[in-house]
Amino acid sequence: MRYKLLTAALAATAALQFAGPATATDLEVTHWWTSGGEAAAVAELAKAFDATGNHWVDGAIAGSGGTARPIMISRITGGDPMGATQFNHGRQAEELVQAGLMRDLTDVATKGKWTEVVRPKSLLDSCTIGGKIYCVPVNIHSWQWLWLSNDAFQKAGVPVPKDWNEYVAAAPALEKAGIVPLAVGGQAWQSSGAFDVLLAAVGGTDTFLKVYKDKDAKFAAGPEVAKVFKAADDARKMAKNTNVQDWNQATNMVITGKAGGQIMGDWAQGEFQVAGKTAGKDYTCLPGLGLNEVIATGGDAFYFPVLKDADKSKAQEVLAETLLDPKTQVAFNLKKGSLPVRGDVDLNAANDCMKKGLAILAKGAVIPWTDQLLSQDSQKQKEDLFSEFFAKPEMTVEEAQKRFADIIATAD
Amino acid sequence: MAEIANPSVSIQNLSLNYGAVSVLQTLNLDIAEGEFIVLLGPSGCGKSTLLNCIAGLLDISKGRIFIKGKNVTWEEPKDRGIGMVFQSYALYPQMTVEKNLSFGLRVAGLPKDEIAKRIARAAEILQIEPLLQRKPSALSGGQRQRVAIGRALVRDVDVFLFDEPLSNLDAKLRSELRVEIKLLHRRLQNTMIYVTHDQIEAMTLADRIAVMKGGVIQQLDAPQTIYNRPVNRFVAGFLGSPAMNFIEGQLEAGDAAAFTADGVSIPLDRYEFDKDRGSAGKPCVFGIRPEHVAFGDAAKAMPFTAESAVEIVEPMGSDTLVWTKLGGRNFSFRVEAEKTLRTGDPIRIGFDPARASLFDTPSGNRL
Amino acid sequence: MSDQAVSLSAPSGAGHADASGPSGPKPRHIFSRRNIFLYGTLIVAALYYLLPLYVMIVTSLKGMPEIRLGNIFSPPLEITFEPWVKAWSTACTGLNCDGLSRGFWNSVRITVPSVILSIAIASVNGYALANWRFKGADTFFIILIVGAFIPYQVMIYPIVIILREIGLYGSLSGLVVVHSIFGMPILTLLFRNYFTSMPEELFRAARVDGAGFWGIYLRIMLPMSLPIFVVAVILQVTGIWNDFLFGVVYTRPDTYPMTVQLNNIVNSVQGVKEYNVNMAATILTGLVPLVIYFISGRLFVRGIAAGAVKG
Amino acid sequence: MSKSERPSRLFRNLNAKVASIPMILTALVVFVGGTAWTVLYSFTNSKLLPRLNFVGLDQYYRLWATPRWLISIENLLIYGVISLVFSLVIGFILAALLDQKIRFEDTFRTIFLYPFALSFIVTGLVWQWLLNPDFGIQGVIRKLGWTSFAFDPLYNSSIVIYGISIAALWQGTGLIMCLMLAGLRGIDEDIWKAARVDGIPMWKTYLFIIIPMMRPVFITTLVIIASGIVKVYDLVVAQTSGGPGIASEVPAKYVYDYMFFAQNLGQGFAASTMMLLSVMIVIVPWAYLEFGGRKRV
Repeated sequence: MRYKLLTAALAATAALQFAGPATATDLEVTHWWTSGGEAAAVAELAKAFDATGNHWVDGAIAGSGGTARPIMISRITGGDPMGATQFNHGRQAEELVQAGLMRDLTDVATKGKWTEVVRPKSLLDSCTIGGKIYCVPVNIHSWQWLWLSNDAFQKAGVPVPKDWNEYVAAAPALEKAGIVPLAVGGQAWQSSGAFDVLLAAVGGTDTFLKVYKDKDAKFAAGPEVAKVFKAADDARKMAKNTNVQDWNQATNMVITGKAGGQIMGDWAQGEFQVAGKTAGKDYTCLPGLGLNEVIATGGDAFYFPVLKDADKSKAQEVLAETLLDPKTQVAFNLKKGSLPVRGDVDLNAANDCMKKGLAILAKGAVIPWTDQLLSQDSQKQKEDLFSEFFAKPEMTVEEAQKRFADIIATAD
Repeated sequence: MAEIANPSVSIQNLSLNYGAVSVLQTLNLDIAEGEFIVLLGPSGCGKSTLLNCIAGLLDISKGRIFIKGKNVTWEEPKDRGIGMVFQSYALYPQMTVEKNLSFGLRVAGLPKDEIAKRIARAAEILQIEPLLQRKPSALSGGQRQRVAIGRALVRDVDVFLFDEPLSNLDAKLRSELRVEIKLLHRRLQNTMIYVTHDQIEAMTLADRIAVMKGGVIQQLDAPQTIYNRPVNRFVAGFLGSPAMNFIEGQLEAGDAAAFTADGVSIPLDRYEFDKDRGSAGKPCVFGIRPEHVAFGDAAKAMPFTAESAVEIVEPMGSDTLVWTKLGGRNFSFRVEAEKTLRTGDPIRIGFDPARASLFDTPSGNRL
Repeated sequence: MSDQAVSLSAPSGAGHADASGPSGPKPRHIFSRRNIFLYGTLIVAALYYLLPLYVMIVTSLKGMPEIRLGNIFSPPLEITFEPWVKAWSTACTGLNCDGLSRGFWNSVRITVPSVILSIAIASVNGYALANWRFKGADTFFIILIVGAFIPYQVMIYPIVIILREIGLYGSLSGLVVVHSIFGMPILTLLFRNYFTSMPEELFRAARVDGAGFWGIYLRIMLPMSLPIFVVAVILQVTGIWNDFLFGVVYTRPDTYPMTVQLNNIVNSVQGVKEYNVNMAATILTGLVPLVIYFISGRLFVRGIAAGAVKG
Repeated sequence: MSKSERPSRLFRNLNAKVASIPMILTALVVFVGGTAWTVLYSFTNSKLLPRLNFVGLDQYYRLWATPRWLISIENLLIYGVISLVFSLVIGFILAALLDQKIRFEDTFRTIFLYPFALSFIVTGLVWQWLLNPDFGIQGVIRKLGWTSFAFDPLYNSSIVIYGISIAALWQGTGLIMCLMLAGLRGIDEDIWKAARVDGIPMWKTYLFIIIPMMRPVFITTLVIIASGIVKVYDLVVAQTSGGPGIASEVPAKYVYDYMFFAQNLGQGFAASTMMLLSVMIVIVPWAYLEFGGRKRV
């Protein structure tokens, strides 16, 4: 142990002393990917970056974006920026860009012909502010998946459902077998996200857009959305016995057959993979809850704060290129369970579910996601509402819908 | 009050206020070189406050303080040429006696041999040589106070300030140390200002006593004067144990001035009035000390005699205090310890009004 | 006194009757109602306080299968130290798999200077407030006390700006300054109370002896303040060692204190939550303050009794 | 004479003033400055970065219309009352028991005090676990045969705040006990003797004589408990993350969440201003009475 510490200390000193040469530059990258599948995916990025002769200094901050983001923002505004940082692309980093704290990557993008390779185009659009490109999208994440445990349904003696409605119908059987029908983790973003998925799946693409893109409060209070709230009410009843907080614990309930299913993004797939489960055999995935097969083009992106150090700035460029390298894209996304942002990569290794996603993507059944449509502020209000709704059976559907419409009315 | 030509300590128009509360009021006090002054008064009278002002431990609101002719009003305590002894000894607990004594000298940066010389002298004077290497916690109360005095001694200063130095000691030690302080004063011939609420200390030690009340000096005089001719009722009552007897009444009209109260009439022809005797019927208080009251046969010779009965007998050892009634008031007097009196015994008492004090009732001032 | 009693009662012979009455020391019953109530209450309370520690220790010594099956209060069937090893040296956060070991030394590097600086500042403050009051001093003190009620979260942004302006952002010194700032209110209160409770005559004697502000502080007050310094050290070590918010916001990953790594390990759920590793990591993180408490608990109470609580 | 002018006010007591510079800077720059900054920006619509786009009281209107804020306030009140009352009562009772010249005092005291050495994060995690209905206390008791036993405060919206209080008391009462014990030790033995001779029952002595005499201890204790109450955050995050739903949200968490999760600094600042305001209303007059009096010069 002591030896290990000593070497670490030596290495640190060495790094300090020889940070000069352009060949090997340490670049600190902060992110909040710390779950099993996520960490494995980050390792791929680090490996690729280290292969360029630079060094990836990992700045993982556990506990989701909420813990990590203030740290990142504080450091950038505090004058101690990291080399690169993860953000959900979309509106989160807008202001940092406007304040001139983020690096313009247009040159790198032009060199790498990003506009041609990145698909769908909307991804790069969210990175573009004032005609300049400020971030590197690394994956496409879609929320609209229902993950079902084949074991659980077998145990309950009902066939694995093919869409949400069948699933709701099967819930009593699951319950009888001592299985929690639907796993929804206690964290607020999970219940909120589940509702958004229901809105897109049960309500349909138009409903979804009308509410979140057009922010039509009257519509949000109307009968179309009421239907969605009815579905959310079902979900709430099905989920009432989930006693976990983290999303991957909820996923784990599905993996182990303690829960029938979970509405969660495609990142859940990484967990199934780490657990050695096979899509189709052990579990089933239903994009768009089997009702409306669409995929949202949310996802993660890396931003590069403006740095004074020339070597580090150069290393940033290298990292930006590396992130979009086809090989890196494949390796990373396979581990992460998300879809690559390049259309020109070979994804034969992709599994069943991923292929479904790719097919939908190819069809162009793509919708923008709430990250792009709503400010974090409105998102948070929505999270508060749905977290309360899911936890409080006394809250009526009508009351929830009214409050939802209020949020939409003031949303930006 | 006699002007002192070259006062050692001179306080001029000193006032101290805490917000609206006035603690010391336009106070003047001149202390002669080598004089032993005692500030006497009940707690809260401002005597310790005055001492702390002289020491420079309190900032004053108005006025000036001179020590040895130098205006020290704004000087730091260390620069005033004073040494101070505190009631709680205030020895530094973590230092040995020697270090306690030398602390101030070390702070001042005196050479080592000079420090050693002074400590040796102080230790010799106070007979604390064997204690030098001890910590204060290993000393008795009397020893501690000696060390505290020693700490003032080594400073080699002109003015010593004592802040109730004996109050924390038991009666026996107190009287011992009292004598020692007196001897110390005789030997050193320094100016000493001594705060106490104990009248015995004041009477025995002082060249002059300043009796204080409410931030004002009531009377400043030699102990005997203060004892025998108190300027007001407060001073009269505060000094003397057992306390002076007071009888409330009024001045009698008529040619032979007399004091009457509740069936008693005391002739005042032998009384030395301070000022104008005032009008007849003036309400006033007659005071006589218990030791000035004669009893039995001796009473017959007195200008004033009265018959009464014994109420309570308090044997004090050296003498006995007897309580009776005079003019409707409790009245005490001293008799020799050998006299055996019992409650109810009829007695005759008498005194010479020349030794009494008469005070104006509304103002309390001496008549 | 007793002789008198004997001589009074002896002639009448009534003393014999008294012989059967109470005599000698009052008998004490170990199982008196008072004792049963007293120790009973204490033991019940002790159980409440010990239960979580017991569960933590027991769980940290179990393997995962046993945890999943068994009950949390049962002692481990098979004792394993693997969770401890893992927590200390191999648990992962993202790509870093060196457990808490790195954070331990970071915490030491953060805690030691922070404790020293914050106590130095607060003790001087307390001393100035108790013995050298100047106009306005009370106002500043009241601001400090009110400051003790400000949630730290509110201050994150202003502190970022202040640290940025003085060029300490992201450095260890910056964090030390932050800890000193937020430790100041309560510590200043403690020191002020302590110094106020010291005999004022001591302070006056030292002034007559010619010692100034620093002379009295260093040579008279400090040597007498051991008890309160013990209290301050204990409070600060605990507070700073356990700090999470400042540690995570004002440092970089390579200087993260142990608590941040604990959070990372505990929240980096990789598949199933490894409760045994979490518990081991939790105990390891709490070990330093715990040891300090176990060693100096007695001094702690004495220190508080020595004046910290006197108004 | 030697000095003809009174020395300037500013330079009197100069060393003390120099020594107090860190305190003065902290008080003025950090606490007053930071607070003023926060209040100023609470009137803006700052999102991710602070900007001076004033929107008047909009943030405050929104704040008081937000159910989560109202729940937070309510929770803080409940939590505050419970913490205050039970910390003082339990702390005092334990201290009084330990003060009975008992055996193993050191052991008991250490047992009561050790949780204070642990952070709120640790406390939250442990109690989250102990109160987990599946394998915590409820689960164990059910396994023992009492299957209807229900004790799941962390998963029951209506009592979750009490579940948090249990953990908070576990962590905090030890220190309070220590303070109280120290206070009790500072009471003159003669008081006890007098009460015993007068035949006053022990509980009455405590209630009417000892406790009033311990006023300074109670004040220090109150400052410590109350500042902890207002700031409660880590514990809630570690134990429930505000859940179930938003049933255990607290104001400090609202502030943090809106500043950093929702990236609505203006809203976060408005909430923190409300917190500060209520703290000030209570604390400032009291602090002036308590500490402002010139007890010494």
